[in-house]
Amino acid sequence: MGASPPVGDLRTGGSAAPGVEADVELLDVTKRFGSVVAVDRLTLRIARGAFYSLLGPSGCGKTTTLRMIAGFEDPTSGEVRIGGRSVDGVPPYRRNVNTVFQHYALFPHMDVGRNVGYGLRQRGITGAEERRRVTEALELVRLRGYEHRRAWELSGGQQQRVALARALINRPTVLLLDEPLGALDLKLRREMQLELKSLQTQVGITFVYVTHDQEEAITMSDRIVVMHDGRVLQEGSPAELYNEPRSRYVAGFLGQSNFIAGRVVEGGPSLAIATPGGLRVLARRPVGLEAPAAGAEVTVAIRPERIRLLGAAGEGAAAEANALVGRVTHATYLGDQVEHRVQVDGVGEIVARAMAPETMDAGESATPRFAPGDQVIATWQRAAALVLTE
Amino acid sequence: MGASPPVGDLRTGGSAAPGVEADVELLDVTKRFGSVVAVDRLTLRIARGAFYSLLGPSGCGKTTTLRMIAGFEDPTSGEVRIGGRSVDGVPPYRRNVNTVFQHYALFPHMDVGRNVGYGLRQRGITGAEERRRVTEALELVRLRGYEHRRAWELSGGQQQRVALARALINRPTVLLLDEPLGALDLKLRREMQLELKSLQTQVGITFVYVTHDQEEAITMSDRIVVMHDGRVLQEGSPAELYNEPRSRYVAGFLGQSNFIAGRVVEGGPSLAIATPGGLRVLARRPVGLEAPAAGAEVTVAIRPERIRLLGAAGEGAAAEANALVGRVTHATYLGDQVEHRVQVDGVGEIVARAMAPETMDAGESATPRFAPGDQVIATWQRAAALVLTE
Amino acid sequence: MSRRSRRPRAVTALLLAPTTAWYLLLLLAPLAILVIFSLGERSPVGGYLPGLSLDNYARLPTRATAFANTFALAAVSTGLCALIGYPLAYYLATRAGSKRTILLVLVVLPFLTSFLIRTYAWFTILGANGLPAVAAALGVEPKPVLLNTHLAVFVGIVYNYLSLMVFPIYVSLERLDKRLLEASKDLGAGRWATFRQVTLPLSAPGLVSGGLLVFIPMMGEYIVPALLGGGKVFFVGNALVDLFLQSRNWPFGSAMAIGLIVVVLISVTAYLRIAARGRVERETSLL
Amino acid sequence: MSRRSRRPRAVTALLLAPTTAWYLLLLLAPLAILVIFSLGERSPVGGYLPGLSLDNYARLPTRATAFANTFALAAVSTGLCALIGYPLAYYLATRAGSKRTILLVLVVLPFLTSFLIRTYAWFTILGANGLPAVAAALGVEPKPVLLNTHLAVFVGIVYNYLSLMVFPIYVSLERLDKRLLEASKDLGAGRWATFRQVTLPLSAPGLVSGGLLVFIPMMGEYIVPALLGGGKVFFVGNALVDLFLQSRNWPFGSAMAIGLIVVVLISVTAYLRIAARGRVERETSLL
Amino acid sequence: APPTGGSPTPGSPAATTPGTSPTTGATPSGDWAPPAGVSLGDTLNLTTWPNYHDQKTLDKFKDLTGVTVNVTVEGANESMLAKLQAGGTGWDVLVPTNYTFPTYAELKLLEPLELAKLPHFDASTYEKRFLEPAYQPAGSDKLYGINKDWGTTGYVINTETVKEPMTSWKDFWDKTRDAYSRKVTIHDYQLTSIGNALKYFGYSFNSVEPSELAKAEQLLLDVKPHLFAITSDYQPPMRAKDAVMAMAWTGDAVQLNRDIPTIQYVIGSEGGEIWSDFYSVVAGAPHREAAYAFIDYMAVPAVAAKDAEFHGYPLADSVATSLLPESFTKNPIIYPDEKLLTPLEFGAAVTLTDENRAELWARVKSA
Ligand SMILES: Nc1ncnc2c1ncn2[C@@H]1O[C@H](COP(=O)(O)OP(=O)(O)OP(=O)(O)O)[C@@H](O)[C@H]1O
Ligand SMILES: Nc1ncnc2c1ncn2[C@@H]1O[C@H](COP(=O)(O)OP(=O)(O)OP(=O)(O)O)[C@@H](O)[C@H]1O
Ligand SMILES: [Mg+2]
Ligand SMILES: [Mg+2]
Repeated sequence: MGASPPVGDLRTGGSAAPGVEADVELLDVTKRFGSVVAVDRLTLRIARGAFYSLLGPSGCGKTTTLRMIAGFEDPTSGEVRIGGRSVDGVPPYRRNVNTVFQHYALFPHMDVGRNVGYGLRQRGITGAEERRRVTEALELVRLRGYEHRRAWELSGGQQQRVALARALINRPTVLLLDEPLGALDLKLRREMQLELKSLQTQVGITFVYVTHDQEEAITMSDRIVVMHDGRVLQEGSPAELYNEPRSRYVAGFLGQSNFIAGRVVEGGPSLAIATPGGLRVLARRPVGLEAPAAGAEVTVAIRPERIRLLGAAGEGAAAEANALVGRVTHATYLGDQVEHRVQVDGVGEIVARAMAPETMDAGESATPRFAPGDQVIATWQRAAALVLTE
Repeated sequence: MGASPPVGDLRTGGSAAPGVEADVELLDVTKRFGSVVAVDRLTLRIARGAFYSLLGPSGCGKTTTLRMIAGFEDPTSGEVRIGGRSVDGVPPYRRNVNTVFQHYALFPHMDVGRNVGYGLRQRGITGAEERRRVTEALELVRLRGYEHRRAWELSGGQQQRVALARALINRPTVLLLDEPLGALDLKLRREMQLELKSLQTQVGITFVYVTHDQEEAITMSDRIVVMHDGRVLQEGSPAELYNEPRSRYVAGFLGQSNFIAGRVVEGGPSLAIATPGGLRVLARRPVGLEAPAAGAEVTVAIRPERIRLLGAAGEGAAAEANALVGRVTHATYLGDQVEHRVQVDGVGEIVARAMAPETMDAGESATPRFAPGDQVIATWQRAAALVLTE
Repeated sequence: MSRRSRRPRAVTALLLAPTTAWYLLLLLAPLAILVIFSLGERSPVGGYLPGLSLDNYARLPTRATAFANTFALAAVSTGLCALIGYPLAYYLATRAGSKRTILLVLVVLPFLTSFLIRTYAWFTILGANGLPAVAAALGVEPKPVLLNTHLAVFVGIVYNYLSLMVFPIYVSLERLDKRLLEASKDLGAGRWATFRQVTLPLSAPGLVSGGLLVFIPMMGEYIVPALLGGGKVFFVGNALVDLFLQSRNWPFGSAMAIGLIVVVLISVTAYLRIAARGRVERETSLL
Repeated sequence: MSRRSRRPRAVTALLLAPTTAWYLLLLLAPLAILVIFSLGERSPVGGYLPGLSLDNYARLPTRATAFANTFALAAVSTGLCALIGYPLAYYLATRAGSKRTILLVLVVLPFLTSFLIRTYAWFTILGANGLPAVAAALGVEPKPVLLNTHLAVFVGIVYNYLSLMVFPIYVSLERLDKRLLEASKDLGAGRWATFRQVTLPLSAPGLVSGGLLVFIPMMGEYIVPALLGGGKVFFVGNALVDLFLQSRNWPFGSAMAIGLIVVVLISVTAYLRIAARGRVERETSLL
Repeated sequence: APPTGGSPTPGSPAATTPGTSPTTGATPSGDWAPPAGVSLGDTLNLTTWPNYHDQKTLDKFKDLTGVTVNVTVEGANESMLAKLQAGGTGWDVLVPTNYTFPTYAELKLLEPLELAKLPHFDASTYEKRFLEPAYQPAGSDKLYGINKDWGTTGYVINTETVKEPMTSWKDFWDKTRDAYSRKVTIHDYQLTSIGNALKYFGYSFNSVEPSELAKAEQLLLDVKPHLFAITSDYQPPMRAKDAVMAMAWTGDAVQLNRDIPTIQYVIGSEGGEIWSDFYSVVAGAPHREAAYAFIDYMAVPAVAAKDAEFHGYPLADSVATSLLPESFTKNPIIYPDEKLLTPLEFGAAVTLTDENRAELWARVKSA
């Protein structure tokens, strides 16, 4: 059942196959700043009304990509299309696109109310109507009553929310959000996430979303693209990316993974890998990738939460495959979870995660708690172990 | 065993009891901006070398607190002490305190190298020595080779790392960090967390840390204080705050909680609460708080990860207490976890979390997966249910 | 910061002490003299006899026209300089390094050649043998008269005052945060809208400073209109020269000077108030 | 932004077209005249005879002292104004609303009273019956002489030029991001260090602009030193007046004017280059 | 020298004259030698009008005495007066105009000349009317200055355009209102502009008679719209032919005529202004002896004559005049014939500073 689509994956594909109506397209776009290549031959197709997230390490080109869509940067080469038409040379104010800037860019000479109403006024919506909508937008971001504050009289998170309200109020067809909730506490962020999601689905706005909060990306996105050095590494639904990463980098970037290097000893659909330490690991290939030939050097990736630790007592398990004997080095408390680090000879450190022990009834044996020094057996099922070649 | 200290809780107390050597103290400090009360009679004692985190909703006064410690704001009333001496009137440059600003504040007229070396040059460290240390600091934040970039040629996360390096390089006795990793991706953030932690423990710097990343706060801090509206709600070790929240707000702010309103029917150590819906709930009081008398209106808080869902089949469980029958409304995929929302008549929505099902062997019954519409029984053990009166 | 605003830093104060003293002397000494004179009376041989009467002020209305003309000239000229100076400053601020340098110098250059030479150059250019002759040669009929026209006067004034307007505006535009302009455009404001709602208000300090630098000296100006305009229009400046250099009526002259200062103070403060209120209204939400 | 820097926006260009034309006329027309004159020769009765020789330029060295004096005066005066003007501007920039307004006006006020009256006021103050008399009365022995001293000259110059320096600096300080000053102090830089390393470089555009506004006109200045300094020192300005108005040797006068312009262009560009390089060095890491 | 109200700088162009000495040859000193037995020091501060002295004359003086003459140029009698009143000028010799003596004397800013120190000055050879104003109080024998030169105020016409004969102020004011409308300038100086308007009606140049002034005012208001400019700086428009007729002082007339021969000088037959400049010793002069030596030197006819060839103004000393070349003495602009001079009047201080005239002038300019 491992490969069966998880519950979360009940979403409409947000990425448009060539031909299918795409709202925003970047075709083979490159952006250079002098010698720096910020975006490198990037191609994205974002379907109308999709919630599309850009993930990637700091400096990989996310903001630059958004700036090219908004029209603040011209691609050095390649083409940006919005609503099917090329927008080369179309100034930002003629694109029905709004941006929540990573650096907020609030107008210092206007108070919060005027900042939020700015977009409306440009479209001739003023007076009572403007006031009504501004109040509405500020309520949405939990800042009702802050109309008369100046930007520099606000806390970081409050400024960010003003920037958010200022963009949302315009109900554009495309909304670019550059870490729009980054400065908010978890509680508020959750509320905002729900607000954004409902807005997006109700009004049918296309969201292009940059975030560093993985749970946020995974729970909210229809599609996620993982970028690196200005290039696309992998694109797909959150579940695909999480369950079927196609490269070490993606497996390690989105969530954590344990990596075990080895050589393929049994090819075919159900692979067997031998580690240098002489251990035998059963694993599978990510969906859609053909298996490597026997003898190929590969890496096996296993999510920490898919690794179960058994007391050395349970020798029964030791026999079966996918079981590594090791010694606990750290046991760290993560609030709702406990993380164990286990040193396994010939493999290295293995990280395992489980719900905090208090959730388990005394009676049960599942995932007992171990202290540093305990000898344990780390085991997982084949479906949890992915064979990666990149 | 529920109340027994969790693994994570093996830390030295970071908060100094009165009398004990405190490095930074705020005594009954209030800060007003016109009519706005940013910080309200706040008292904190931060022990030398502690990793002390400020948590709280946006706008609760975290930055203002740091600014008063750094010396950019004078308290409207109350006293700030550093190293035991009052710093009233001591200018920022005479306090051996450095800050990583929420807004970076990089010098636009200097390149990255000069920015990072600024603090050193003030102390007469220039030339080769400055160069060496700057390179070192930039390596620490993974920006080696960016010496000659200008601030506006950097991505958001890169700017944040420059700000971090600029403060770290000075090895101050007290370091104030205002969401120093907020703009970094998870992977890089984890690396930085380790770097910071080791630096803090090796060099023995006192960290006063503001973050919105709960896992970050919980894993790194010796002590955490939860603020709200400029006031202290609760202060303690991460585990204390997570396992023994003393108010609804803290229970809901740090991690999630299910709240069930009710009336105490059995007082004493092991409490029983009756819900309006006529259900009976067994629960305990947070450590260190005396139990409310019978008849008191209270709230029971239960962590989602401590709630187990059983198929309606397991009627056996239905009999025992702390078991609510309900119907699944959502099942959401969170990467390593699955979240179920269950509608329970007379109680409302209950949220339950478990590791993503793939971790379970086919053979096991523990936490099966349910689809929306399934009837389930939500159950937990008494130790997991806290009775809160605030 | 709060501290600074609460009590000026010791150092600033220290730095300032001499400056302030020095400046107050520079500024107030002459003013004081004027006030004293203005209360005295004219001695038979001209000049000043100590006294304490307001008669001289009572006589000011006889020079009402002069005041009116002066004010009109100053106001129009300031507007004109702003109109021409702002685009120029904007252009400078958006140029790159060395090119900008050259341009900056070009803007001040007219200041270099002494006033006299400038004016004579203008005589030659605008005089009957200058441009008009050229025009006539090109068959323009009738031969246009340029000298002693409003055009001539304003050419001269712009030439003499433009750079005072350009530089403060240039400085205020130079550090303008481009990201705010992006935000404005992102929100659908075209170039003009962005200019009106963001660039202009944010460069207001420059515009105001430039305005003061042009308006106030213009209130004392009379030579340019005299030389290029034919001196048939009476300005406070002329009146003052007549009083000090011809009828040698220092007390009345001083009274007029004071009157001028008062007019300036009133109009400028009024202007700044309005500008400020205007800005506040623009910037503050109606909610 | 990239786009703007790549090709100036159509609108800007449009806006600029008339200004530029207008301004080029204003600026270049007189220059052209000068150049033409400078190549001609003096008619026996004075004035200008068409010609095409460089003799007039060859004769320039005969006025070397004048150039030297002028340059020295301009340089020192500019420095002086900067020294006095910066703290003043800083003070203004850190004041609040209406108070600031008043101060701003006060700074320009001296510009108002016409040059003549200012100068007379100064005579009255510095003359033997003015301050010196006061000083003597207070028992200062010997009775100090103020008129026709360097002091007098610089008092006059500061009085006439200070506001040109103050305003651009004020504008550049006005929008300075206070958070950068906090950052600097946070990193252990005292007030002076912060001023030197952050405030000053960030207000450089204002300082440079102010410098140009003072230095360049000063290069043409000669009246203030003549009136308050007793006119014993010879400046290019005097030389020009003599040549144009007295010996009426327009060609040589024009050659000198051109020479002056060249000197200014060279010194200013040199200065800006140095300033710029200095800044780049300061700002760029040595790594 | 004529005062210049509206002029932008000291060094008024209105007072300028041809810049180079027309004749060459050694500068004479007559038989002058420095007074024996007095030390003159080495400097002398001379405050005078622009371009009013031949540098050769001053150099010669230095040769003879070792005294360097520092020349300070002023543009108006009023500014000289103002500065002397302020004190501390360090001036020694001043070149004031006739009408200022009452004021200077009253304020004791000049000293009565010690004639014993001026052996070369012989009052008898000077035309009386020119010397008179320097005796203060009037009629007394206290002499405050000796004549340097003198001049007149008339008007220049460019005969290229102005064909018909022009002889009177009547012609001037009438033609201004028809034939040459918008091509005429008058002084920005009430003394001469009002004075010459009074002449239209045959009143005194110095009249302060309200009824007479009223008529003059009416005339000026009537004329104003027809003027090209009200300016004391009328050389440029005359040269550029923007103006064809301009109220003018001798010096400018000479110069304009020299450069543009078609420009002629007219002295109104009704009269008008005559003026004269003097050498005086400033009270409390720091170099008093040198001052007297210099004035005595300038009193030597040969020296004065030589100097006159440079500055181009007529002399009051008949001996000196006799030493001047024909070209100079026969120039009708410089030496108009006697019958034109007789009706001319000296402008009086009271006239210049008269309240009513000042107000009148303000009203005219405000119109
Ligand atoms: N200069 C100011 N004038 C008026 N109010 C201010 C000023 N600075 C801060 N405040 C208010 O004080 C409160 C606390 O601000 P502070 O920046 O400390 O919050 P914070 O805890 O840092 O929030 P965040 O997590 O969003 O950064 C906020 O409500 C803010 O609006
Ligand atoms: N104006 C510029 N000049 C030179 N390099 C630039 C410029 N702007 C961005 N870069 C570089 O381009 C790369 C991509 O920048 P970008 O801002 O798109 O990154 P990002 O994905 O938004 O990173 P972050 O998550 O940290 O915001 C970075 O390496 C950055 O240094
Ligand atoms: Mg970014
Ligand atoms: Mg904050």
